[in-house]
Amino acid sequence: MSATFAILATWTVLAALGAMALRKPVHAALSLVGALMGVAFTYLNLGAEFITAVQVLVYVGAVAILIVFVLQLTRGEGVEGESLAVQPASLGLGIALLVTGGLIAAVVFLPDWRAAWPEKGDVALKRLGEVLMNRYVVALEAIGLLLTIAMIGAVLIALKRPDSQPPES
Amino acid sequence: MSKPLDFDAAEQLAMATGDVEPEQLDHDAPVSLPPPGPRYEAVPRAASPAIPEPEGELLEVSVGPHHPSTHGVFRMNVVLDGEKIVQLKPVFGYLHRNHEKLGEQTTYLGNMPYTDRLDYFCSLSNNWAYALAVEKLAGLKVPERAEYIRVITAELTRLVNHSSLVGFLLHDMGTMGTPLMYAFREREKILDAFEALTGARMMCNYHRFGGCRVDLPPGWLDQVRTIVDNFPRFIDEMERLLSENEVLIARTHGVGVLPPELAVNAGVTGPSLRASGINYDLRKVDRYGIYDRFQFRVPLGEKGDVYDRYMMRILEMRESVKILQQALRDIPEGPVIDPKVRLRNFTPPVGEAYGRIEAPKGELGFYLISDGSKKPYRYRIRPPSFINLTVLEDMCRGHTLADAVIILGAVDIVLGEVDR
Amino acid sequence: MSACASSPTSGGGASGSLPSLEALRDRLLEAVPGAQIQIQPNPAVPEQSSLVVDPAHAVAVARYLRDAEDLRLDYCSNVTGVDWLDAFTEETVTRTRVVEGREVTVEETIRHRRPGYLEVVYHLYSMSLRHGPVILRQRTRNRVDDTRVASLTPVWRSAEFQEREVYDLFGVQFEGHPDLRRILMWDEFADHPMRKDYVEPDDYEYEPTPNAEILPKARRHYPLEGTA
Amino acid sequence: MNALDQLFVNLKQAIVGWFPGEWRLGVSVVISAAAIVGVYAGLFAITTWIERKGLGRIQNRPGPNRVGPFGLLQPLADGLKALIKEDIIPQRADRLVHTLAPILAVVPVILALAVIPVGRNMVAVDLQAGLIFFFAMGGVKEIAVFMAGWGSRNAYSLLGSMRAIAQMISYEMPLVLSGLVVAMAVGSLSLVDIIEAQAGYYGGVLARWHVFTPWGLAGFLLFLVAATAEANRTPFDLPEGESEIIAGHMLEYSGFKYALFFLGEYMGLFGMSGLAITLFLGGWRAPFSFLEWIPSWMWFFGKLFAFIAFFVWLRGTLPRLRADQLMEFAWKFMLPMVLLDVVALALWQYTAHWSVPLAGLWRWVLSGGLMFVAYLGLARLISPRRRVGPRTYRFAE
Repeated sequence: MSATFAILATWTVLAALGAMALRKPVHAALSLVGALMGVAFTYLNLGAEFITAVQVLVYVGAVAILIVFVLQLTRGEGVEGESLAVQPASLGLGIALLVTGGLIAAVVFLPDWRAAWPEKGDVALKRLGEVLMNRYVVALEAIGLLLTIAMIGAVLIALKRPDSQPPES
Repeated sequence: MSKPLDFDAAEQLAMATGDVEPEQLDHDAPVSLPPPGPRYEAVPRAASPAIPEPEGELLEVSVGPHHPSTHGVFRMNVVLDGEKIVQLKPVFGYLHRNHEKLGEQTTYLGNMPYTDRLDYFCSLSNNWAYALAVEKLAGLKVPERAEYIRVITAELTRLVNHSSLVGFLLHDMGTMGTPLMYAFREREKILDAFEALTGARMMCNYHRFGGCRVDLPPGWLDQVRTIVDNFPRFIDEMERLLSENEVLIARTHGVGVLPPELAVNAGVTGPSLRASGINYDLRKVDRYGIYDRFQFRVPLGEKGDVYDRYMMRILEMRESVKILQQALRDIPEGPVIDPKVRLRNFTPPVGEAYGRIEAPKGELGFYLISDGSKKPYRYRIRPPSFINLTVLEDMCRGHTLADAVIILGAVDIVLGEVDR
Repeated sequence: MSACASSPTSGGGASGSLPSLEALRDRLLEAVPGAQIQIQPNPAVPEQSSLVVDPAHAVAVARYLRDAEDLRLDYCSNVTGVDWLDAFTEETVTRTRVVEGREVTVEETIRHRRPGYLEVVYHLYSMSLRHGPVILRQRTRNRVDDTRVASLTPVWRSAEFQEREVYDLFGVQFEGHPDLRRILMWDEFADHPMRKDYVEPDDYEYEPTPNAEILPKARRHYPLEGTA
Repeated sequence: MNALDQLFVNLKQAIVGWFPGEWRLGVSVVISAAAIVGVYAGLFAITTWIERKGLGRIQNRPGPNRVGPFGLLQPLADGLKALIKEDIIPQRADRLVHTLAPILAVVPVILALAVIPVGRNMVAVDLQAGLIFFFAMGGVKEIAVFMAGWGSRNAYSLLGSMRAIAQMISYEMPLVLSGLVVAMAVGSLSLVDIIEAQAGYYGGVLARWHVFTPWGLAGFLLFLVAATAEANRTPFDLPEGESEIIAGHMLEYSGFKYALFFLGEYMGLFGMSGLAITLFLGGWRAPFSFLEWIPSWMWFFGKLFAFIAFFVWLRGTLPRLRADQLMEFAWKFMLPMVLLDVVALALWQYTAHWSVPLAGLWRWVLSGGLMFVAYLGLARLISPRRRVGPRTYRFAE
C-alpha cells in the first residue's frame, strides 16, 4: 500500500462520510463529488486513465450536477438540518455491512478476481473497446437500452405532473 | 349612507330619479379604495403569449435600482415562474426631486434651465416644449429665424436621442458596446455643435419665450451641414452591422408586442406608438412651429414589437435628416427673438395653457396655470417616458427576464424625466 | 390674447372639427342625465377652456367623450392636480348705519371665503380624428377630509400612473382606481408635497450634513445618543 | 532550425540532467507544471490586453493606453489592483464553498491544458485518453460554477450559475461528440496520436489537416460553436450576461477571487482553442510544406492567437442570445448536426478505397453533401427569419 493510495483512500472515505453526515444537502452533494473524485484519482493511480476520465465525466460532470440540480429545483433547503443518512441507523449500517461483506467475499473467494493484477498501463484503450464491442456487446447494448427507457420514463413522469400545485398569484 | 361609494350605482340612481346631487357623497364613511386588480374596461390587457399555469414556485426578483440595464435608478419588481414573467411592477421615484414644486417657486424664466434636467439627453426639445407652453399662455410670436433654429436644434436632438437609444438597446442585448460607441461618436459631433451654439453640451438652456437666446455663431450652419450630410452614412453603417443580424432578429421579433388599441388607450406616444401602426406624430397633427413647411414622412410599424420600435428609430432618423437638410437650406436672416418680450419680470396674464411637442421620446407637454404673478401657479410636465411605462407590464408578461430588459430598453426612458 | 390663434406656434391643431364647448356641454347634459357640468373659461387661451364635471358623473361623461362617434377622444394626454387654497376676496360695500343715533354712511370691507379644493385636470385628444384638446376638470369637495374624485383610469389607461402621481403628490383619492399607491414618494411618506400649504420637515437634510442650520433642527428630531 | 524547434525540449532535458537519477521524474513534472502555469498565465495577461485593445479598435477608441507603451502594462496594473482590493465574503454566504469555488474554477482548467501538445515533443502529459480527460475536466468546472453560485447566497448568482450549468451541459454534448468524430477517424483518444494522424501533405503542399476534409470542416465549425458556448463567449455569454443577471455566478466576488474566475475563463478559452487546433488544425503542424521551417510551437501559439482574435472579434460585434434560444440551438441544431457528422465520417472512411474515376471528388460530394443538405434543412428549420418573414414599413405623409 503506497503513500499515494493511503492519502487517496483516506480522502475518499472521509468525503464519503461527509456526504452521509453533513447537514446541508448541498454540502453533502459536494462532499459526494469529493468522494467520486477520490475514486477517480485512485483509478489514475492504477494507470486506468480512461476509466478515470470517464468516472469524472460521468459521475462528477453529469450525475453530481444532476443531484445538485434536483436539490435546487425541488428546494432541497426544506429538509435542512437533517442528515441524509438512512434512518434508522441500524438499517443503513446493515446494508453497508452487507455490501462490504459481499465485496470482500467476491475478492477473496471468486477465482476470477484472484487473477494476477494487470501491469500498469496495460489497460489499453483499444483492448477495452474491443472487449466492450465484441465480448460484452449484448450487455453494453442492454444497458444502453435500459438507460434510454429510463430517460423516456423520466420524461413521461415530468410531463404528467398530476400533483401540480394550484397557481398562486 | 354607510355603504361604500359606487359611482356606477350612483349613476343608475341618477338616471332613475333624474336628479342626484353630489352632496349624496358620503363624507363620514372612511374612504374605501377598491382592491387592486385589472379593472380596465376599454381595452383588454395586452395579448401577450398565453401564460400557462405556473409550473413551479414563483420567484420574486427585484431588478434594480442599481441593476446595469435599468437605465438609471429604476426598479422592476418581477414575479417569475421559472424564467417567465408573471407580474412586473415598475417602481420609481428614486430620482424624484419634485421638479414641479421647484417650478412653482421660481420665475418663468428661471424654470428654463430646470427643463434641461428632465430628459437630459434632449434638453433642447424640453426647452422648446416649455417655451411653446409659455408662448401660448402669453400669446407671443416667434421670429422666423428662431423657428428654423428651433427645428434644427430639435431635430438634431432627435438624432442624438435615437442613435443613443439604438446603441443602448443593442447594448442591452449584449453587443459589448460597439453600436453604442458608434452612436456616441455621432452624438459627440452633434454635442460639439450644441456647445458651439449654446455653450453647453447637454444642459443647453437655449430657447427663450419668443425666440432663442442668441444668434448662431459664424460657421455654425456649415458645421451642422457637415454633420447632417454625413449622418446617413452612420445610419447605413448601423443597419449593415445589425439590422439584419440573425441574433437581433431572434431576440426582437415578436417580443413585447403592444396592440394599437392598448397603445392609444394607455397614452403611449412617440416611436413606440407609431411602431404599433398608429399614425400620430405631433409634428404632423399640431404642426407646431413651422413643421408644416417641411416635406417628411412618418414611418409606421406593423407588428408593434421591439424590432419595429428599433426600426422606427432608424427610419425616423432618416426623416429627421431630411427635415434638417430642408431647414438648413431655407433658414432666413433676421432677429432670433421677439424684441418686445421682457424676459426679466416676465408676467403672463391670468389663465392656463397646455403646450405639447413631439419630443424624441413622445409627447412632451407642459401645463401652466398663471395667476398673474411672476411665478407659475401650477407648473406641470407631461413626461412621455413616464406614461410610456404604463404598459411595461403588459408588454413583458409571458416573456423572460432577458426580454424584459430589452423591452424596457425599447421603451426609451430617462429617469430624470420619469421621476422629475 | 387671440394673437396666439394666428401664431404659427399655436398648438390648437385641427380643433375646428370639435363642437364648441357650449354645444359640447349641452350634448353631455343630454347624454348623461343628472350630470353637473360647467364651463370654466380660460382667459389666456380661449380654446383651452375646460369643462368642470361632478365626480359622480365623471366616468359616464368620460365614456361618452371617448365613445361618441364625432368626438372619439380616445387619448387622454395629461392628468394633473391643482391645489386651490381657500380664497379670500375682499369686497368694499357702502352701508348706512346708525351710529349714536345718526345715520352714517360707512365703507365696510367684507371678506368672502371660498373654500379651497383640489382639482384634477384631464387633457383629452383624439388620435383617430386628430382634434383636441377637450379639458375635463373634477373638483374635490374640500382639501382636507373629502378629497375624492372618480378615477378615469377605467376609461383611459394612460391615467393610471398619472392619477397615482396626483394621489401621491396632492392626496386626491381616486375612487375606482385599480392600483392606487404612492408612485414617486416612498410608501412611508405621510404628506402630499405638491400641496400649496405643504411645509417640508425641517429634518429632511438630516443625514450627516454638517450644516449649522440643519444640525440643531435635526437634534430636535433625533436626540442623538450622547449629545442629548 | 531544428535547434530552435526543440529549444524548450532540450532546455528541459538539460535542466533535468543536472539532477541525480531518482530526482529526475519529479523535476520533470515540476518543470512541466511550471511551464504550463507560467505560459498560460502570461498568455492570459496578453489576452486581456489584446481583448481590450481589440474591442477598443473595433469601437473607435484607443483602448488602454496609459500604463506602459501602448498600454502594455495594463494587465500588470489590473492584476495588482485585483490583489490589493478588499476581498469581500457576503455575510450570509457559505464561507467554505464560496472560497473554494474560484480555486476549483482554475485547477481543472490547468489540468486540462496539460494534455494539449504545444509543439513537437512538447506535451506535459501524453494521456492515452487525453481527449476524454480534457472533457472530464470541463465537467469539474461546472461544479465550481455551481459552488460559486450557490455559495454566494444571491438570487442572481444562483440563477446565473444554473443558467451556466444548463448551458455547459447542453453544449458539452455536441462538443464531446464532434471531438469523438476525430477520435473515431484517428482511432485513438491521445492528442499526440491525433496530431500524428494529420502529418503529411496533399500533393506535397497542403497539410493533411482534418479541417480539409468534409466531415472535418463540419466538425470544426460545430466544435467552434460549441466551444464558444462552453467558454461563455459572445454570443453565448448568458451566464454572465451583464444586462440581465449582472455577472452571474461571479457577482459576489471581488479582488483576487474574481480575477481567478477570469483566469479560469480565459484558460478555458485557451484550452478550447488549443483543442480545436489539435483536433482539426493539425496542432503544431505547418499548413504548407514550405512553411515547415517555422518552429512547431510558434505554429501552435500563432494559431492560438488567431483564435483569440476571432473570439475578440465575435465579442465586439454580436448581440447575445436568449436562454431558450440557446437551448433550442443546442438540441435542435447542434446535436443532430454532430450525429450526422459521424455518418459523414463513416461515408468518408467507407469510400476511402474507391477506385472509380474522380474518386476524391465523389467522396467530397457524398460526405460534404450530406452535411450541407442537413445544414440547409436544419438551419431553415430553426432560423428566426423563417418564422417572421421580411418586414415592410408604411410611411404616412
